[in-house]
This record gives sequence, C-alpha cells and structure tokens, in this order.
Amino acid sequence: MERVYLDYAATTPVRHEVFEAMKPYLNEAFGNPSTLYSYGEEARDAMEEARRDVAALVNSTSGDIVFTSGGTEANNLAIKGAALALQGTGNHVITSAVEHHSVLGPCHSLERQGFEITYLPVDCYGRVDPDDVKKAIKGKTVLITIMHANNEVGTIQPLAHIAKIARENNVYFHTDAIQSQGHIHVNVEELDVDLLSMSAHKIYGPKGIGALYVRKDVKVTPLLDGGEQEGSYRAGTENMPGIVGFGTAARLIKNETGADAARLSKLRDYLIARLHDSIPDIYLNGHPSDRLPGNVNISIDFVEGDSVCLDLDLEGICAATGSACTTSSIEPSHVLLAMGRNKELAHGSLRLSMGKWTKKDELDRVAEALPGIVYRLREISPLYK
Amino acid sequence: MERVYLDYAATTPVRHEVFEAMKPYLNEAFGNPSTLYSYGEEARDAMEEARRDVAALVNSTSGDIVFTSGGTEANNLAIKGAALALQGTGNHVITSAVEHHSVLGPCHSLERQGFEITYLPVDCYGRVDPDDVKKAIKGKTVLITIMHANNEVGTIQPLAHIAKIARENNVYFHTDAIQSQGHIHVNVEELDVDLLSMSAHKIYGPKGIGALYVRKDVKVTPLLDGGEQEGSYRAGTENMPGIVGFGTAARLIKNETGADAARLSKLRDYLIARLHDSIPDIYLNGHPSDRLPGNVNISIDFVEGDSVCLDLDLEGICAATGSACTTSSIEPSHVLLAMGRNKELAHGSLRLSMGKWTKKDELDRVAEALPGIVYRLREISPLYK
Amino acid sequence: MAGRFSEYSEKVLAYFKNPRNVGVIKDAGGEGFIGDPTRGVTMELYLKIDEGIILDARFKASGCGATIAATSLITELIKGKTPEEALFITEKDISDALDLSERKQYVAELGRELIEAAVNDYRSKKT
Amino acid sequence: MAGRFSEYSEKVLAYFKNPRNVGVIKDAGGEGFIGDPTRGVTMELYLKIDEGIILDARFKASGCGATIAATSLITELIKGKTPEEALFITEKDISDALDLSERKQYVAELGRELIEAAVNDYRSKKT
Ligand SMILES: Cc1ncc(COP(=O)(O)O)c(C=O)c1O
Ligand SMILES: Cc1ncc(COP(=O)(O)O)c(C=O)c1O
Repeated sequence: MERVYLDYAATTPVRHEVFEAMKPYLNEAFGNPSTLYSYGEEARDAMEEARRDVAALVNSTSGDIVFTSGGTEANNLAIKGAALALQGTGNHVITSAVEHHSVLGPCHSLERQGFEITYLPVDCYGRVDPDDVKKAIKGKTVLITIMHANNEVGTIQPLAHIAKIARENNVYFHTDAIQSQGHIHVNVEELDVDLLSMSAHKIYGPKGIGALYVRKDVKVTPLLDGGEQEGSYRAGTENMPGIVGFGTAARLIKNETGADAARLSKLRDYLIARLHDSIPDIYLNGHPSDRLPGNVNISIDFVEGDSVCLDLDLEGICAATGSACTTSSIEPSHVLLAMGRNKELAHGSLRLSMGKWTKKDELDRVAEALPGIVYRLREISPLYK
Repeated sequence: MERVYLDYAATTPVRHEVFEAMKPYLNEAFGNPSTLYSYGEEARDAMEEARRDVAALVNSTSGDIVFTSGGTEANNLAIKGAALALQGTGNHVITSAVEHHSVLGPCHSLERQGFEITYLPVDCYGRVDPDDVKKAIKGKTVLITIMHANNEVGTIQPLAHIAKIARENNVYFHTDAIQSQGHIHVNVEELDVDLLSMSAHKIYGPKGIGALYVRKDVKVTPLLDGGEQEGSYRAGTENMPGIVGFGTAARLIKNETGADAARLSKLRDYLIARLHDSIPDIYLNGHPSDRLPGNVNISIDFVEGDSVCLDLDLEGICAATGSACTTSSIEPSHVLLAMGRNKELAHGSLRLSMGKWTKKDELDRVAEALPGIVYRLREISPLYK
Repeated sequence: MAGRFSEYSEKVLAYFKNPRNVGVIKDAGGEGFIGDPTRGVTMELYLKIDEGIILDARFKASGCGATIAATSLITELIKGKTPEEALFITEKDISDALDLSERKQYVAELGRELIEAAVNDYRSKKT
Repeated sequence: MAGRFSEYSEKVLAYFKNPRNVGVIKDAGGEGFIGDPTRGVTMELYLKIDEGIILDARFKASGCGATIAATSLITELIKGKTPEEALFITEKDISDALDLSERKQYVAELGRELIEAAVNDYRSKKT
C-alpha cells in the first residue's frame, strides 16, 4: 500500500534538484566560505547565489538575508534580537494568540526578562483585527510580531494593514512567513515588514536551515556570538549544503507558486466538500477562503484528534492533529481555543496539509477511509451518545 | 597540480560514508522525528542512534547530548545558557584569553548584561595555570569555561586539573572540545566536565551540526525557545541529515583516533623540523609536545601571515593565518598576543593543520615551497633589513 | 502539531486496532467514570457482577491511542476476578501489559483510578 | 583564522604575484613611510625626482596582498608625473585600478597618504 503523505505543513520531502545541488558540498567542495582562496571562493560564490535566490523568493535583496539554522532560530533571532536591541527605548511587544511556539516561546522568555507582551485575540477564523493592533500600541512598544499564515488552520492575516499601523507608529514589524513562503505570494515591500522568518524544509528544501530577512538599518542583537559570519548577525561556520539546498528550493518554487496554489486550492476545496458530505458533525477550522492553498483543518466532534491520526496512520495516511500529548493529559490546540472553539472540538482537530506531489486519488483515499475511522472511534467514545 | 589542503582545523571534507548515511534523509526518508508514526519512527530511531554515537565519542550517554546547529551554538548555549540559569546565585564567569571567538563572544555579551568575566592569562605555550583558576574563583562565580585544545596553536589545556578545582568549588565547568573531539582522547568522566561542546565538520561530518554535552541535572536556559525538541534544551525541527551525518562521523572516528593521532604527530614533527631547517627566523607557536597531533603553527618574522597564505594558495596549498583582516587594518591573533608574542611575530603566523588524508609528500611540497615564498616576501618587506 | 505515535508499542496498537469489550452495560453492578473531555481523556467502565465475581466488563473511551488501549485491556484484566482482586491491579500491571512509554504513564494511573471508581460504585450500590 | 582571499581581484593578484619596482632608492628625493608593523600594514615609497619630474619610484611593503599590490601600483602611477600631479591621484584611482573590495578601501586610503608623505618629504627637502 502506497503511503499517502498529508503532512506537508509539518515538513516536505527534499526535491531531487535540491539534493543534487547540495551533493558537492557533502563531497569534494568542502571549503569554508570564510577562509581560503581556492576552496573558499567557490563556497562563497555558491553561498551568495543561494542568498540571492532566497532573497528573491520574498522580493528582498541578498544583503538583507541572514541564514539561520531554521525557522525557529529565525523567529528567536527576530523577536529576542530586536527586543534586546531596542531595550533602551521600550519593553512592550505585541503578538497574537495563534502564533507558532517558536514565536510564543521567545515572547515568554522576554516576559521572564521583564518585557510586557500583549497577546491579541483572533476572530472565529483565526484573524487578528488590525484595529486591535492599533489599540494595543503604547509608547514603549518596540515590536509587533504577527504570523503571515497559520500553520494549523492556514488562515492568512491582514499583514499589510497591520504593517501600515506599525510603520505609522514607528514600531518594528516582524512576521513569521514560514507557512506562506513559496506557497502564496510573499513580498517584503508590499507587506512592508522589517523582519520576516523563513525555513527551507517547508518548501522542499532540507531541514536545519532557515533565514531571517532584516530590512536595512533594522537593529537586531545577535543570538549566537562569535565569528563575523552573516554580517555579524549570526556567528558560526556556515551550513554550506543547507544554504545551497535552501537557495535551490527557493529558486525552483518561485516560479511555481501561482500554479501550485491554484491546483492545491481546488484540491483543498474538493476534499473539504467530500468530508462534509460523508461525515456528520465536523467543522472546518480557519477561514473558508482566505487560507493556505494546501490546508484542510477540521474538528471532528466526539473524538480525540490523536486517535484519528493514529487510525489514519494505520491505513497508511499521514496527517496531524493540533492536540499535543503531555505527560498528564492531551492539550488542545491553543490556536483553536483562541478561535473560540470549545475544548471538546479543539481536541478533535485533524489537519490534512497538501503539497506539490499530492494527487486527487490520494484525497479520495482519505475521503473513503475517514468516515469509517470516525464512525469506529465514535462508537468507542463515551462522548458520542 | 593537485591541491594540498592543510586547513583541517578550519573544516574537514565530509567522509563518503557520512554522505551515504545522510542521503536517505535528503531523499525519501523525510519524516520529522517529532511527528507521525510511520515516517517519524524511522527518523526518530536514526536520530537516537546518532545521539548514541555522538555520546560514545566523548564517553557520555545519549540522554546527555543536545544537538545544536554547530560548535558556535553549542558554546553559546553552554555559556549564556548556564550563566542565565544561575543568574540568581552569581554573576561571575572565568575563561581564558585564548578561547575561540564563539566563547569570547558570549562572554562579552554576558558582560554587557552585567556579568563580570575574568580572562585568565596563559603561559608562553598557551596554557592556563590551574592555580590561576583557583585564585580567580569568587563566591559569585557560576561558570568556568576553558577550551580543551586551542584551534590556532593546538595547545592542550590541563583540563582535568581545572575541572577538579571547579568541582571542589561547586562551579559549573564547560569546555570547548571542538578541536580535540575525535582527534585525541576525550572523556567527559575523566575530564569531569559539566558541559562540553562538539562540532561535526571538524571530524569529517557536515557543517551546520554540533552538540552540547550537558551532564545530568546541570541547568541550562535554552537559547532557542519554541517546540519541545531536544528535551526542551533546544527548539526547532531537527536537522535530520546533519544529525545522522554527525553520528556516522563520530562512530567512524572513534576507533581511529589513536592510530590517526600517532601518524599525524609524526608528520607534524617532521614538518616542523623541515621548516626549521630551511627557513631562518621562524618560531614554533604552542607547546612543543602537548599539542594536537595535526597542528603546526609558526611565526615567520618580518612578513604578514595573510600574504604568506595568499602566496601558498597561489601554489595550490591551503593554509591559514591567525591574522584577521578588518576594514582598517589587520588584527594579529589574540591567541599569540596572549602567549606573549610581540605584535610583529603575531602578525606573521601560519597554521598548517593536517588530517586523515594528509600525506608526507604533501608536506614535502610545503617544505619546498615555503622557503621561497618567505624569501620573496621578505625581499619586499620593509621590516626585513 | 505532534502525534508522537512512535512511542506506541505493538501491544498498544493491537488493543487500539481491535479493542475488546466496547460498550456499556445497562444497570451495571458497578460503573466508573474517569477523565475529562476538556483534557482529551475520558474512560468509562461498566461491570456486571454476580455472586461477587465480575462476569462481564465493558468500556467506552476517548483520547489518545494508549487511553483506548488501556481501557480495553482493563476489561480483560478484571473479568473473572472479584472486585477485591480487581483492586490489586496496579498501575505497573497496566503499564507493563501495554509497554507504555514514560510519558504515557498517566494513562495507567487513570486506568487504576477507573477500576477503583467502578469497584467503589459497586460497593456503594451493594450497601 | 580567516584569509578572505576571495575578495582579491585578478588585478590585486597580478600585482601581488609580480610586484613592479620593489626596492629602495638611496638618497631619494622624497621618501614616504606609512603604516605600523604592529597593525600589519607597512608601506615605504622612494622617489627619484629630477627637474620636477618623478623619474623613478620604488617601494617596500608588508601586509595583506592588497597592501603589497597597492604600493607597487602607486610606483607605476606616479612615475613620469610631477609631485604636484602625483597629489591628484585619489583613493578612488587606486581602488578602481585594483578593483579593491569594500573592506580593503583602507589600503587605498593609506596609499593616498603614502604619496602625500613622499611628496611632502620632497618639498621639505627642497626648501
Ligand atoms: C508557522 C511556523 N513557524 C515556525 C516554524 C518552525 O520552523 P523550523 O521547523 O524550521 O524550526 C514552523 C514549522 O515548524 C511553522 O510552521
Ligand atoms: C575551538 C573552536 N571552537 C568553536 C568553533 C566553532 O564551531 P562551528 O564552526 O561549528 O561553529 C571552532 C571552529 O570553527 C573551533 O575551532
């Protein structure tokens, strides 16, 4: 039985072209871009080409791209780095309740260091109201960080609107674009952001490499001190194969974004319709249209998402739930709770995220398997009477 | 003309076996170890095997190994992480004047946050005197960080002795073992360290992956907040190919350390002798015997190291100098200055670092080329009268 | 978005795939209810007890795979025992029988409480 | 341990490999000394000046490849010029002639100062 992979939002396979581009840097071309002429020059050229490709994906220039070890580091660098750099002028940060843990984590860490954080609410689709942003701004606000598209429910935020407010109030604006980059149009100028986080393994590149766009003259205190790599924004010997892989992945996806998005949006709406037709008591999470092309997220009443995923997995289908197992219970998704779902429905969430290689017949397999699974689990469930 | 690579201390080529081990994670096996059953399980197993291999290289257990994005991050995590975790109990850190920038950088950053740092002097061979460590300890000392072997001059520090002092005084002890791991015997129990930094690209593994050994119950505040990866010491989707590559590199080098060290020590002493015989006014930097097997570092009077390296490079030989070009001058190596070399000699340093594939005839080529280069540059130099 | 299924043993998977004794018993001699749907774990246990022997046991459960597996396992473990004997089933018995991972120990703990609740209910009904 | 040679242009490399006019001129009409051996950059320029024309120029230099290249280049640039004309050589002239990278601009700056020093020495000797 062929496996059906519907967890592209978690991580994507590496494209073959990406692997081929990385290969030399895992074999003979082992130079360190910071040293040496003959070996280092090739490495440096390849690195700068990759930087241009990554920059181009979000319409920035290569001088503004800092490579990091992934999206998590990019978010940490942006948030803690900007907050620390501006510590003298204020200590208030605005974010939303539906951010990724790698944004909320740094915010909590800043809180422990005496910062005040405002976690803005969202509407039932997961959207931040720009008016709320405006109201939250104080004299001591130094940073606003609102994600571009949500990783669980796929909802796209009204970023340009929020950026305008940030600009008018002279506050840095960061966005976590890790789910949107390459999948929908992302343009640092149109969005007018100061900082934007990226990650390679969501666009068919390797894990362990990401980037932070830092607009010229925006101040960020480094997280990793040491050598002068990455314009002194980030010390450490450069992950050459990763950087070259990221560059290739960015270059390839750039021209495919439009067509992929159109195809996936159709598949997405097809799957949503089929599931609605065949399973009672399910609810779409996130915005019905203003959402990532490849994202389907439903709450299935009376069952726990973890058990649904396990059953799907046993049928060869990889999916995800927003529920997180801890050592004493299962935590419902903070995103769904913030959107006003009750805890029971928040527990029953299932994310099916599609990508470049998703075929319609794979969705058909899901649409055929899921009703039986839900039926079975509801029969066992004491919540289903 | 075959290139002669004598900059193994900067970075090493990736072993073919390492590349082969990484390949599946850059192709079909793209699972995320934190998610999913079928895909994730394989990734998780491979990750834990790699963790065991990395642990074994320094005689620790896999539960104590935290993967990082490289040696620089490992040093930053150890130093800033431990200092911040212990902030309540004290704010004094002891280090040495000859540490790598990725240790000095975090120390400077702590200084800016109100910590007091003691930079211990070294003797003419680059060694820290354990008595100085003892004298430097105060009531508010929370951390001692002294490297195992120096990256420029190869000198090995009397670590076990220093660790004993740290233990007696109940102070955390960290060591940067990035130059020693795999090249000489490294054992966290014999050295009795609490924290130890490693990096894969110095032992024929890939760039962009490293590890921090954290002794059980040692407190370290994470640098990267977010998901619960790496036992919550380090958030971020795991760099699977890097981790698997590091594990393989560690496993392979473990059994070769003794034989490699014996062979390279001989080659090292051979090259030192030949250079001494053929070039006047050169001086060996570092300890004559208590040094890394593959490290040769000389100061060449009357010339600048940068120009020597460039000339060597033009003859197909890759080497390094301790001098660092800045935008207004060349900075002499801080390591050589700390060892008492005058600035002129510190400027004339040349590091030739050997590795697994270094052959005697390559050293002969250097021994033949270098005298002419030095002669030529001295003829141009106004310092040589 | 984490499933962390790789921590599930073959034994958990076997019970999860084919849970034995699903259902409720009307007018059960003893009933136990444990857990909280808002925390993602709910277990129900129904006992049919005659002449001091648990003749039949049925369950309903919602939660992670281990929760469903453990509740099903419990129905098997206690059938044929007296309520007093059932109380001797420990957290460790459940955990061992299912090869539960460290972070799933709480499921065994809840399972133990579930048995207790059902037996207590039986006792209170009897008197 | 950084060389950063990749920032060196072909022009720098050409002058570095085959520096023209290495040497000193005894009893030179003008001499310039710039730099500091403790900072890794030293340049010496010697001018032979007759009837107000720089007939010959020699140099010595120690430092990075760009330093050596720039000092050699300067000897070529100023030969045949009057000292006054030599002063019109700008930092940019040197930088452009060698395609210097941004972080090596200081070498062109020092080169400019070197010419000035030698011309000033010539003037002070003349009076
Ligand atoms: C929205 C969002 N932000 C941040 C991250 C973290 O990026 P990385 O996995 O590269 O650490 C992810 C994915 O894991 C994400 O989906
Ligand atoms: C002694 C020492 N510490 C730290 C590092 C930094 O490690 P990495 O290059 O993996 O960031 C290096 C090498 O660059 C080193 O030689």
